[in-house]
Amino acid sequence: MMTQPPSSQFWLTCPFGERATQVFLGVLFAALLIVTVLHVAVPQGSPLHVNAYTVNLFGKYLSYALLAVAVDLVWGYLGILSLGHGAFFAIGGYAMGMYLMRQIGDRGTYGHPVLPDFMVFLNWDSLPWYWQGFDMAWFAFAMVLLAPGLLALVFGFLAFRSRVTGVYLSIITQALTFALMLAFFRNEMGFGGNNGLTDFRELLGFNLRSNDTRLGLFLATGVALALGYILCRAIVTSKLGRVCVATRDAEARTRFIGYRVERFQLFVFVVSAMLAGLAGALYVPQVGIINPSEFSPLFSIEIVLWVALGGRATLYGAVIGAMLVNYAKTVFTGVMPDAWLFALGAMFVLVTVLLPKGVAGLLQKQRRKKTPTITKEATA
Amino acid sequence: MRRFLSLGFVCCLLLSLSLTAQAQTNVTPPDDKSAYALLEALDVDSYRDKGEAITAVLQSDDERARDWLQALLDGRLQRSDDGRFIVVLDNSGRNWPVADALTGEPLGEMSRRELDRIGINNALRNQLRSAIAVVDLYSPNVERRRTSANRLLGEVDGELLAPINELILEEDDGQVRNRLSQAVAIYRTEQGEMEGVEALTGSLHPRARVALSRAAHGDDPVVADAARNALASVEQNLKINRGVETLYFGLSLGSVLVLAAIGLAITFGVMGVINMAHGELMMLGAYTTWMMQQLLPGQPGLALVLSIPAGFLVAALVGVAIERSVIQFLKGRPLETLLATFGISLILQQLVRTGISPLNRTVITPEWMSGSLVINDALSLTINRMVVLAFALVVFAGLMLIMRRTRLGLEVRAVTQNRAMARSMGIRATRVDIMTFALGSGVAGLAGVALSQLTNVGPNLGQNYIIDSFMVVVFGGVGNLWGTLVAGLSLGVINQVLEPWAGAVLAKIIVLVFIILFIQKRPRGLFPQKGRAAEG
Amino acid sequence: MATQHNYPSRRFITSVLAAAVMGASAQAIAQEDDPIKVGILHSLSGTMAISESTLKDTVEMLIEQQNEAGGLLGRQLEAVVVDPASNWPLFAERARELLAQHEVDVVFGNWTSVSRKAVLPVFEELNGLLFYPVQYEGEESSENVFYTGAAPNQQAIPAVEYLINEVGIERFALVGTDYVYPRTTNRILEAFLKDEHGVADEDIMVNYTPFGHSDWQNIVSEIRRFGEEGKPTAVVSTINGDANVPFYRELANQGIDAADIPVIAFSVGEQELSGIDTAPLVGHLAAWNYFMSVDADENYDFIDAWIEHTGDEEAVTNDPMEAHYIGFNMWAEAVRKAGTTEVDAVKDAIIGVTVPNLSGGYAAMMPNHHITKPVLIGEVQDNGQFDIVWQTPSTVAGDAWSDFLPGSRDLIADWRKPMECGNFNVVNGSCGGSTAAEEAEAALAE
Amino acid sequence: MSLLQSLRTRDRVFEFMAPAASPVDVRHGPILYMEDVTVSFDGFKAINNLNLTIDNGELRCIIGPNGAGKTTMMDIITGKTRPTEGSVWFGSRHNLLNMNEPEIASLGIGRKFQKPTVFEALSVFENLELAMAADKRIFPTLTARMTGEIKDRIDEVLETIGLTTLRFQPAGILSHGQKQWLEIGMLLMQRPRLLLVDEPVAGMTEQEMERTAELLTGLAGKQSVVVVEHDMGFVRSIARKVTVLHQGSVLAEGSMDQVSNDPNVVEVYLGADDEEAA
Repeated sequence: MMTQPPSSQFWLTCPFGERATQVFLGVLFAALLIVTVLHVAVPQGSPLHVNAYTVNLFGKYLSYALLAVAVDLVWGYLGILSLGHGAFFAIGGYAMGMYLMRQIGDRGTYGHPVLPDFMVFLNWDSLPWYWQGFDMAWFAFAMVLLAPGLLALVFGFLAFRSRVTGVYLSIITQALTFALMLAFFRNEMGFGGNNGLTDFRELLGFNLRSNDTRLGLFLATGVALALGYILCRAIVTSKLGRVCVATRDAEARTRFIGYRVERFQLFVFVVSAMLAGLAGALYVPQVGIINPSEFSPLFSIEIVLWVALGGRATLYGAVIGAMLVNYAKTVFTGVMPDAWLFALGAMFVLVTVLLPKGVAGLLQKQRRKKTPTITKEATA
Repeated sequence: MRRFLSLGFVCCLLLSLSLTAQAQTNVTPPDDKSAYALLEALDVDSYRDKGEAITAVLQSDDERARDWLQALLDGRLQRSDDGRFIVVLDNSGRNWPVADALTGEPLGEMSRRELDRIGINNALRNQLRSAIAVVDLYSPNVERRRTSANRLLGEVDGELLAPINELILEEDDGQVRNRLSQAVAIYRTEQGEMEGVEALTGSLHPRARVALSRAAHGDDPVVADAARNALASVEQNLKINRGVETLYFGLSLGSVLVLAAIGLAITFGVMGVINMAHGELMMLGAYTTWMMQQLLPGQPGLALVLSIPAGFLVAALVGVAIERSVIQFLKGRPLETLLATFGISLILQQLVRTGISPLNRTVITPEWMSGSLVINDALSLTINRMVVLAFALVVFAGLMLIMRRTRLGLEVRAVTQNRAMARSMGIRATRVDIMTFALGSGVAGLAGVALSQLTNVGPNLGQNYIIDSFMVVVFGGVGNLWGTLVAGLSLGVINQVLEPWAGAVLAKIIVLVFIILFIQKRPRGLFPQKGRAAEG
Repeated sequence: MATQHNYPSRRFITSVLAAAVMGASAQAIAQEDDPIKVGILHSLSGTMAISESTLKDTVEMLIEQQNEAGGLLGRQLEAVVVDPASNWPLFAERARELLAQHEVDVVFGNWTSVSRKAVLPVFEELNGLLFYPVQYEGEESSENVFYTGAAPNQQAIPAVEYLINEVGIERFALVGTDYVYPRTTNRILEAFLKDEHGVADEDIMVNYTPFGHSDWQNIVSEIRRFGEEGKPTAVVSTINGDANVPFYRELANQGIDAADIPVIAFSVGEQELSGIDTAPLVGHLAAWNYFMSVDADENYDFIDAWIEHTGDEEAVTNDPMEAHYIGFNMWAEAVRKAGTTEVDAVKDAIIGVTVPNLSGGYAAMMPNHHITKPVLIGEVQDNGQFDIVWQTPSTVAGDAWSDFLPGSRDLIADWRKPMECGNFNVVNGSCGGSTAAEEAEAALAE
Repeated sequence: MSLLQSLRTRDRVFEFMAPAASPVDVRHGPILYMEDVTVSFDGFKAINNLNLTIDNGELRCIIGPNGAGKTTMMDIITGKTRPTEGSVWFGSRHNLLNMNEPEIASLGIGRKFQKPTVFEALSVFENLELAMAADKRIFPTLTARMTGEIKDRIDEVLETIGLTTLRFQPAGILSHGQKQWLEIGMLLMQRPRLLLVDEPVAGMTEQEMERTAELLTGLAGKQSVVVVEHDMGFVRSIARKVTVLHQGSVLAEGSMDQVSNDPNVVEVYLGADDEEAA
């Protein structure tokens, strides 16, 4: 899949050229290293020590960052504003959650050898068919990618084939995630209803309640983010990436020069959905619960906000956005519990009004003068 | 329902009634000692004893009896620390104005600490209601007679039969007469008498049906047959009523959706602004209603009417503020409007939480909007929803007029079609934007006013409707008011038709899936916008 | 050309991360001094703020009072408030922050079951103390959690017994929001009604609705027809929060009167009523372990203190607030007893602690970390208050594991040494789960 | 992707300097037939049983007042609009009515829009690269590499359209005329059998027009070209055969002189000319 590094003349679609990737990966791995060192090497109590809580927190941010990259891929480069990416994230999460539930085995409160607690307690006698196989790691991990991918494939096939565009597309993606949320809230669905899946113990034999596992998950998420980033990079800098941008800016024209736009859209949409699923799978063991609220339309909108805030159509911008917003959230809810929503809301308003190109826009102001990366609103 | 007019009770009742009849001629007011004893008997723990005490009060030919019973029923009959019996005149707040139960003279205010309420439970409540009903049968006031006649359906038993039959003969009000005779018929049917069944044939009243179904399982085969036929004869009729009811439910739900969405249809459809704060504008409308009711205590109706313009203004002004402060800087970037207004919605919500309270506010439903309109014994339509439905249609019609008939509407349409051209023809596009957004926001405010009569008035009010609103607008076709109307109403009906057999959750899911698939078929909604404006 | 743009970006990103690291660890060292830290974990924003924010104020008030009374062990108390924003993963994160960063000695918090489930592993891992003040579905007993709200046997079962014995109800509509508390409660009630009172299947109607359900027309008219079939009927409502207002409004408008079809609710208290025009609801019922209208001096003092604290004449008190009142005093008492705030010591000391409740009686902490409570049935009055029409002769001890669920019939919890087990199986005499598997099959076979 | 489609869209490996091979069968002369085509948008007939035949290698000019259906006609040929009735054949083998835009495009029909549409975020170079005839399925596109030949081919076209100096500028900053040229360039990259050119010289200076004229006439022969234009001067300068459309059907056909002397044409068209120019 990897293409050779695209020759330098294509900096237009990727404002920093390959250097952006190098810088980004450099910073990312540096950060992973710093945190690890500060956590492991620096003794407790020292002001520089990073405790497990913080590591865990960053792990969560990283999984959000991966999700943001996935959204930026479809929105920034393909011009599809998905207000339903939370759904793919959550499905990935549930796939992982189901595996973790099966790992609990008979250590649940009821000590049932096979059934998760909530099933015992709803009086189910056996596992529903769609829970089969999730006791096997390889199967569960495959599902983490396949389940969201399949959903995206079916949904995207219908939508793109019939050329649903702009706002209409956004709203039906929203309808999709909304419907899924309602469905997962139902206890009959067999996903634990509102309580979702929780009380996880082990992942691949590692105890989820040990700090080493947390560090491991944090690093794993970092690596996953790096790989996801490289993959998206490869896509957007390839000729296919340019076809995407072409589609974003002039769909009809792209058709008339012979590209089957709907297939390109479908391909990228599915890839993005799978990345989102992966992000979800990494998120769940770190926060220790997955419940239908991850399907909530407002969450999906928030993801888009991270991307917008970081800078649309620049992958590293998406990462910055996700990091910034969620870190701000953590700080605000801690220091100003009653007023943090004001701060968050104000942040969204100000950034959209003052920094139309997001934070990344700041980083490349001069170049902006010459390069209208986004000339036309995809949803206009 | 159990019989509350037990044999003994009714005997004394009739006695007391005849007495009160005489009492009109020569009144001998009982000394307050005996009256005090009557009331004292009420202040006991066991509800059975209370029941008997109530009977005793009825028997006493004391003309204050009805007032006492009424006060007891409302929980306003209380006892103060010094053992006096008190009628609380108004039990809102922490200190209550009170009057002496016996003399009726006002005793100023007392606090809850000094008072002991004489509690009753639902059983006693029923007994009291029946008792008062029987008393009221003799009341000169027709309304009281009617309510008590209604009350007596299925409550009649042997001892009441004779007096009621008499009353039927004396009664001059038709309604009361036929209610009473129905009540008698129900009793007869339950006794397994043929003429009872005949009299009830064709009646839709649930009590009548209960009586018939009991008779249908009775031992006399002839009567049982007749009863069965009687029940069967109304089946069809009931089905129709059921259908009408569901349709009405659907329309009223639809009307709510339309109200919530129509403002969006303007800001979103006409201006292309994706206003995530729309729900919060509705919330403001609802809070305005609450404010008005606080300003005009005791006149909820008037307050509600006044809050229609008020709600519109408040929301419209906030809308203008939003437009000026944020949206005008996002021309031609509809997506950014989504992001910015989402931020605004967060701010507005938290503003209400910290500024007013995170708790829901009480909005009172005025008399003329509560209860339901009785079409027949099996079908009655709730009035508040009827009002909302009408309101929605009026608002829609108003918007149509503005868009079609006024200068503003013309300019708005011009600007939507071709901004540059409109400008060059001297239309001040900015002004039009402000007006349009104000209009859309104001309508959201109106929706809020209406919603305050149906659901919570709280900080989350907006969030519960914003998604549905977008669905409706998109389903109807962006920029088309008719589309919004049809979409809202039809989605409402579909939902309510599905609900009985699919359940509330599934029904909603099915509707959403339906919308998704529908958009596949018609990528531009129910009524697609024509012309260049639709391209892109 | 591009190089000149790397530096700002690198500097920027690193600085962000650095800031993050600093910020996070700065909080960690900030707290190393005298006051006893009391964590408050209630949502102040989002959908649950409506219920939870008052609980935060309650705990703050209790802390103030304690400090005015000279604090605990000669140390002042200090509240550490965080906002989990009605977001379940955030609850876990915040809980971890309270315990790991702020190193609080005890936490009062949570409302929804899902949030409790989310924080449970955190409290068990970091060995914290959580006082959970809301009535819940039971089926749980954690070493680190103290359940000061009602278990099903302290609310649902007595309520239904009242309906049957005192009101003579024969038909039941079990209406609830579709989540675990109503589901479990209704399953317990169904089993109870059928086994203990021989209620027939067709006399039980069960209906679930989504959260915040606002259109009740169909369901209410269904209930109306269900009640029109001759037998005295009642609705047992486990409808949650926001959905109640439209539900009661619809009841009133469709003319369903408490005298015809009483509704008995398990999650509607004074606070919920304060959002409703109660005039049409007079006579509908609620089952709690405390009502604001309770006639006891402790209660009147509490109410006055509360009104003073909030500065709102209209402010109401409710059952979960009492639960926090009890929980807080129990914790304080246990700390005094143990002479330290050290978690394990407090855990041992608190079992058996008895403190006054607000209804003139006493509440004791049971070995299963549930407490004893009186069960009160109240009828709604037109002033938004409840009139207590019935109450259990004595207090009822909370039962973590319901006797009416096959999975938990033979489970008990006892955190005293030597047993120290949350799910001890009295049949096979081992800790760690029931013979649920067989039980479940057996139940299905029946 | 079904076997059939994959067969249809499969492209040959290109000899870049050679004319694009395409499966079109033109042994019987005409490359495009339109027979009795009618399109109506809710009642209004934009095209009213139109009959049109373009010979292989022909250069045809189509004129007509606004609303005559010129653009709609192009929409039909390129698959954007489906006619209510009639048939459209490309060569004698391909029925265009059951193909979509990309299929038609890859058959070798290129189109230039009335309003120049180029990919503004992409550089001039990239615009041409995307347009170039190549395997346009997903994975080939994903793994496509920039080879010397492709560069040369693109440079050659850049030369022809005189944008060599602007090759790495984003197309967004080009002037109107330059965009027109770029779009024509993109057509050349496609090496289509049939070019549909909608108002190529709108907003061009005199000499730009001349170069366009040369270009188009030069193309004719190996490729068939259909030009829709209002500018009579331009039409006269290139036209061999002219078709006049009016109210969705052919009003007259023939050499420029013939049609311009045709009384109907004079009546409906030339009168409108000035107002057209406005």
